[in-house]
Amino acid sequence: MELQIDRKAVTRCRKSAAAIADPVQAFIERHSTVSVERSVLRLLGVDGVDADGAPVPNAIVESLEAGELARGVAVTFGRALVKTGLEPNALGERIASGALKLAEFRDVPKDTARDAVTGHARKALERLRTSRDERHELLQRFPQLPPPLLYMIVATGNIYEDRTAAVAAAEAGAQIIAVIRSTGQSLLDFVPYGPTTEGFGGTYATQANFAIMRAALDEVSRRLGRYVMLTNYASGLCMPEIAAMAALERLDMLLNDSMYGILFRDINMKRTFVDQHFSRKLNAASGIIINTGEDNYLTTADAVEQAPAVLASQFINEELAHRAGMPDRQIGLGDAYEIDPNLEDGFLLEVAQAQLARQIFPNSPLKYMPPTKHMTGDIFKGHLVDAMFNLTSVMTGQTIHLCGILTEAIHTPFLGDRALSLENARYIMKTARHFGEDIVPKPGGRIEARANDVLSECEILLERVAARGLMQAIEAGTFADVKRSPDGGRGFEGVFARGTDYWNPFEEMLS
Amino acid sequence: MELQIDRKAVTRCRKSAAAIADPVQAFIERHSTVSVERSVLRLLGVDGVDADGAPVPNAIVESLEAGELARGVAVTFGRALVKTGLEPNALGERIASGALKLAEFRDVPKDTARDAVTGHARKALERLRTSRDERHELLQRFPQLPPPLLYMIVATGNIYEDRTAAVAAAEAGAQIIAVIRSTGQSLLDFVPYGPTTEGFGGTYATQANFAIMRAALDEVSRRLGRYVMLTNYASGLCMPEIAAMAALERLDMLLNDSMYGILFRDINMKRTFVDQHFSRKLNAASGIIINTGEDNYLTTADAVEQAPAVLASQFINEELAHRAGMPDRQIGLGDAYEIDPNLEDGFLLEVAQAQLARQIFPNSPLKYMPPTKHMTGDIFKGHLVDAMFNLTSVMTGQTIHLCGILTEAIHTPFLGDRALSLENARYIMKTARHFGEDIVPKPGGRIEARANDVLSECEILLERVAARGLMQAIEAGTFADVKRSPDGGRGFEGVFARGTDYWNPFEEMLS
Amino acid sequence: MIKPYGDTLNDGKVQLSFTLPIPWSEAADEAARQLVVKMGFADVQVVEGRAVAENFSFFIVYASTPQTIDFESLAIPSVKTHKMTMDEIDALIEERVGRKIRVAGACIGTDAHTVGIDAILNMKGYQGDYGLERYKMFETFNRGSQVAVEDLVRFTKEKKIDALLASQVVTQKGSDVKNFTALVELLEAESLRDNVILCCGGPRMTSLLATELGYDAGFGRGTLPSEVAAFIATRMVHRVD
Amino acid sequence: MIKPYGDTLNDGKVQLSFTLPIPWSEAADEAARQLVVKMGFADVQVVEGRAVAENFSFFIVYASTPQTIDFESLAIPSVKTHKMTMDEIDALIEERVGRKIRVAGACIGTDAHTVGIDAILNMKGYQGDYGLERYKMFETFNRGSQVAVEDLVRFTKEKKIDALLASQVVTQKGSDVKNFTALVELLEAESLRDNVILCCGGPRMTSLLATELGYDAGFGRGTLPSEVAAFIATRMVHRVD
Ligand code: B12
Ligand code: B12
Ligand SMILES: Cc1ncc(COP(=O)(O)O)c(C=O)c1O
Ligand SMILES: Cc1ncc(COP(=O)(O)O)c(C=O)c1O
Repeated sequence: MELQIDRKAVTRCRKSAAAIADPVQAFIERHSTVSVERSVLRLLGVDGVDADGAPVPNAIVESLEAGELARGVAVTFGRALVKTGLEPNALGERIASGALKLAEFRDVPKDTARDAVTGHARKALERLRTSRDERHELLQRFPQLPPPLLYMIVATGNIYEDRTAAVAAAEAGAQIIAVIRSTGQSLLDFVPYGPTTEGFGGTYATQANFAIMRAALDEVSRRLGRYVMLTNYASGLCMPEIAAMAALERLDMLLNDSMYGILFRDINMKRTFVDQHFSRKLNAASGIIINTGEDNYLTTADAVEQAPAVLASQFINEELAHRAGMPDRQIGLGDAYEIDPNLEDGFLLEVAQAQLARQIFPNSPLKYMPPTKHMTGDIFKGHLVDAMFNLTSVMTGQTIHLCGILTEAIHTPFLGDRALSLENARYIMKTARHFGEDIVPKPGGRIEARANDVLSECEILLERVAARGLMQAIEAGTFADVKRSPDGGRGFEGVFARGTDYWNPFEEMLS
Repeated sequence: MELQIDRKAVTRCRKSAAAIADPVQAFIERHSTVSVERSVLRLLGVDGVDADGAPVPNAIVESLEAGELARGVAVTFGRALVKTGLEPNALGERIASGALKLAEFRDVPKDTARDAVTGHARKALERLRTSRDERHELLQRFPQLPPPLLYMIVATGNIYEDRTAAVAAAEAGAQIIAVIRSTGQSLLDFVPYGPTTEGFGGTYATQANFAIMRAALDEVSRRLGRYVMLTNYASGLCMPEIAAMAALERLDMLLNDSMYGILFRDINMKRTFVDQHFSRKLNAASGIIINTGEDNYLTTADAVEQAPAVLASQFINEELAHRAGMPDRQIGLGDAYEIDPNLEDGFLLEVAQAQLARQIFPNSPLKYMPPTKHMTGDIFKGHLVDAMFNLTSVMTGQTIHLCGILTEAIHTPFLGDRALSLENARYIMKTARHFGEDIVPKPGGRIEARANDVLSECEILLERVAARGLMQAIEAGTFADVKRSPDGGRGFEGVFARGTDYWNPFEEMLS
Repeated sequence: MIKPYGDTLNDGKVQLSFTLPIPWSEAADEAARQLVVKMGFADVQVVEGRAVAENFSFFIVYASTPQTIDFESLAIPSVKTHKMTMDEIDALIEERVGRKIRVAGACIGTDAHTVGIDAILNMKGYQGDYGLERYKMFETFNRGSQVAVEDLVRFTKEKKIDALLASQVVTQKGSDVKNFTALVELLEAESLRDNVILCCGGPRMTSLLATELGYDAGFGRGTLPSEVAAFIATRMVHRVD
Repeated sequence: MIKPYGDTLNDGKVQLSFTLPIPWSEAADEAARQLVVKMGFADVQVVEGRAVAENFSFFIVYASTPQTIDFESLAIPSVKTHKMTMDEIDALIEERVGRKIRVAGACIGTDAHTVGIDAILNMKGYQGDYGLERYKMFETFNRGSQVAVEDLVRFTKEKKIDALLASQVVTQKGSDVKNFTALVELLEAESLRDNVILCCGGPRMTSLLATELGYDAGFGRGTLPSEVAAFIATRMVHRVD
């Protein structure tokens, strides 16, 4: 299937996206955040919690004075490493317990400190690379089924129940398992610790939980002879830390968007821009595919109207990801099937939108989200809407396919619901496997016209944003009808200007 | 949607179909059957049952000697009409009760008898035409929704329960109601009488049942503001009689195939050919749309292999219907969605087959049957297969759409099952309403290639049949792997050669 | 007395589906059958049974229930008896109450699903039916999402709210009932309960449940703003009288 | 003891759907809820309720059952315990029976659904598994459809049939059970019951039901010819021994 679209408009959109990214990128390069610094510590090997249950990386970063923080945590921590001769984790624990204070080590020369840190940082990057190579090797040994890759969520709140559910889903055909996070975790300014069994509408993202799930999926991958991927959320106030943890535990994908937190979680935009950049640098290095969150425009407002905003956000996400060094093959741009099922020809509009994204981002793995908003208690109808979504996905060659579930409007999925959902996707994608290849949209027909309308409205939108500046545009409510001020929202206090001697070993090594 | 097909091959197929029909038609014109004669009586107004419960038309025809039968029942019956001065129905009752004997009236001159019969025959045709005009007028006043016309079955065995079910189905969106016949009725050499409440897997087709259902549907048509059609089966040993009854009771469609009874019910082929011709003459006059039974090839054997046979049968049915004076708009040719849902690209094959029929028979209302054979107890999966069937139907512009039911493999439909089925069809046909119009099959792609393969195999098949003769081809097992001999099968004893003075008033008037 | 209807009055036909934590086998089908017999059903047919994972099997069953329900004599409170238009409601309030009714709404607890309460309150409304903000005779305060019960009660007191609307969409582990109960209890503790018309809503809410929880009314899936407006107006008129 | 599994062990979650012969209203939803409560379910949620016709409403419900089943101690006869190939079965018969086994099959009563019994008997078989006609050591007689029980019994006698296979696909109003019972009774009346291995089959058949009806084995949906062949061969060996 191939739409005739205005290629020049696409080029102009990319130009606007670059113009939009320029000032944002300039801002990013002059700033850091507490979460970026905490990720540096985590990568160096600092982990654990203090007596109050606060994570050690938080405790350390909080113990820094403002002036010190502007230099980045690395040098200061390096000084203590040199002086104490401790491993990072042991050192971290001592600092967190109050047994040691970072201020004690001010006299260690900067270069010595840097060298000490650099050694550990190399090891960290080594671990990231090993993990990436391991994934590569596993994918060779246990090849996945061809895309659309069936992506299935688990969300019991208890990591051990999640594990049961995830293994069952993999056995039933899932190729990617997402552990939905406990509600509100994106607003926590720290990452919970250890295995957890009480989440709400989802399970906490913790490094221990990542490891438990990864081990279970590795086991089932071997058993099924196909690699089952794992994904979680690098969103919210701990974006880069989760990216670090995910890299270490060999997650394969992460929800990670440059604007989602701003618009849908009221997280400060400066914080978000800085955090997304560093988290994406890590994702780039660890070979993790990001999934962006454009679906949220569609679930919270009218899906027919929001199509240009979705495309605009895809262009911006792409541009900002490129600037963090991510190759196209790791940029999973979001979209969703959310048009009212009772709209005449709604299916044609969905096909247009999905195919448009496919042609504009030919090398990116698109992430396609299922119907949720218009799902009701009528599971029979819902199953059909999911089928049309599945058909659209296979027709337009989507890559990461979140399976829609017939009980979407009722409860977080039951084990049997997941099986029915996977059966639905497998049936439709097989019976219509090459349908998309075998048809041509009628030139000037409804599908093509819709695609070009969306593209040209997107172009106008991006131009407007470029003219205004992204931060100002968000302030003016250009996206998702939501207005956010540059210094408002959660986590603003954690953003700081870099001092002239700011140093982040990973940033340096990953440039 | 438009396939590039070999138009010359289509012309050649029609030529072969004509060559096939010629000798069959010649045979038909030299013969009549007991059922044809009984329909003459029924049309003249003879009805009711005798003391043993045998229908009066049967009793009369059976009372004729072989020699007399060869002249047709009309003249003989006309003599009695003249002599007794009775109305046909009263006369029939007397004959059936033994109070009168047809042999008593031999001395009435032929022409007088003919005149008497002709008067009643005119009235009968008047009634047929009134009924046709009434349908026409109702369709103007209560226009149907655009096709695909949603066709729904009821099958409780009890005409009063059927009525409840039919009214509910109409309220839920059905546009055509079919009352499934009790199993085995096609093998009865008489039509049961009166309202019936005990059928098996269906409800007896009787004139009283027709009237009860028609009245209920007329009422609901008025209430809903859209005309709800009624259909039944003119198949089996009483084909023309049912066509007569249906015409009188204003049914709108009838299952009526030129070969179904032969192949799938082991009814004698000569009987079938003669009966189908007269029944179709009646259908033509009463404006009833026939539905042919090609779906049976697909349910009883492999659907991928049987596609050419389906097309061949469509050509033969078309040709024979034309010869009975039916216009294209009344020839509802059959097809079905019966390819294994687990076959890769099965959907593409279905689209090819459905679209092929649409293009070859552009003015015929196609009758499209749902998946049945591959339906299982998994109602969730079944609902999806039905959805793909619905999509194919709306994409390829089918006309008469038998709604698939998710519980097909379990039980004759529940009231709630029908509602879900209609909801499925309505949803898919709305969300993808103009999808078929908006796409072009890729030239030389899988769909087009399949369509042309089916067409060329059909051409070969028809040529072979034309060369052999249809009766001989059936004898040799050319269709549906079934072999039937020309003088074998049920109902052969009811076929007779017309005498030189054979007369059938309706045949004459309808030529 | 009525029963489920398959294809004949009172045949009692019901469709069930469920998963059992056992590998599939013929014996698993039989276990499913016996389980449904134990549930009290007759004529149990396991029409589908299959593995959905190594240790889990899924079943689809048709069966007949002997249970009946006396529909006629069910006394079910409904808050949607008579339909009124926006103009009628405004007119009623103007005439009989003589001032604007002050309405506050919120999605309480940790629930952030505001689409439902917004559908009732926002100007735009729901399915072509205008929201309360559009009415001349309502003064509305939409408190948004994740509003703590304490904050909402404080607000009610401060702003002299006449009608309070609480929403809960997340129902997992009974969180909705917990939060709704907390709200009533706090209102009672503050002696505010009798001052307000108290309504709750969400996709799983029913009038009966609302009454049981101590609310004046409860609104479930598909609620239209005008239904809520009519209820508040009518109640308010009663109070004034 | 096990229970249905929704998302947590023993949560007992079951999905139900049914139609009630009443017009839809909020009260109808509540009637549906109470009916499911009467069926013995807890935590009943009517997640969908709507009119499907003027006087009929359709409901979808999720609820928890308190019922459990002791799966471990269920003694369920299975005829499909060990898998054997065609060659193994032929070899077994050749060695241990020493002659061809004579098998007759038919779709009895007024039932004309021959696809199932054909799948077992015809050369071609079912889902890649060859039918009994293909085996060296079976002599098969496929009697086709709508075979009267009397005719089948007469044939059994005449042809000295070793194994008799009866099929019933139509199950409406218990017609399958009626016909199957008639067959056993006639065989007994003719003192032929002990001479044959008697099997029945059809989409709703279970081993347990077959045993209750007095058959040696029953085969349900998805049966493969080799499973039937293995059963007959093994039984025949027992007889001979
Ligand atoms: C949109 C949506 C979201 C959006 C919400 C955006 C927003 N601003 O509201 C986002 C993406 C943020 C979201 C997040 C989550 N969601 Co959510 N979400 C949905 C979804 C798809 C639609 C809900 C909706 O908008 N319905 C439309 C409105 C109009 O209907 P309604 O709420 O029923 O309201 C009507 C009536 O109920 C009534 N009404 C409602 N409230 C009130 C109040 C009063 C006083 C009155 C009179 C009437 C009334 O009037 C309304 C109009 O008729 C549903 C699935 C679905 N299709 O239902 C899941 C769903 C509700 N979400 C769910 C979950 C679990 C979550 C998360 C916990 C997931 C996670 N771990 O991240 C988070 C939780 C966030 C939180 N803290 O609450 C579950 C809840 C499961 C359960 N039964 O407990 C659902 C059912 C999905 C699922 N199957 O898992 N979600
Ligand atoms: C094809 C079909 C027909 C064809 C049959 C052609 C033929 N030569 O068999 C035709 C079109 C003629 C037909 C007619 C009718 N049918 Co029909 N038909 C079906 C259909 C679509 C498929 C059945 C099938 O072939 N299944 C495939 C085979 C391989 O599966 P199976 O039979 O279960 O067999 C397997 C096992 O059960 C087992 N097995 C079966 N028998 C035996 C015996 C032994 C000894 C052993 C060991 C194993 C065994 O092994 C087989 C292989 O695994 C079903 C719906 C469906 N999808 O199931 C309706 C269905 C069976 N039919 C039905 C009905 C009502 C009828 C009619 C009464 C309709 C009518 N009023 O005209 C007539 C009745 C004709 C009659 N006198 O019996 C109903 C039965 C309802 C019920 N539960 O009672 C069904 C369920 C459809 C429905 N929902 O209404 N039908
Ligand atoms: C990019 C992104 N991050 C995170 C989430 C999950 O939400 P929360 O912010 O509550 O973790 C979503 C949900 O759609 C998302 O799209
Ligand atoms: C043309 C035709 N007539 C009749 C029937 C119904 O079957 P019976 O012959 O049992 O009435 C069918 C069933 O598919 C059919 O296609």
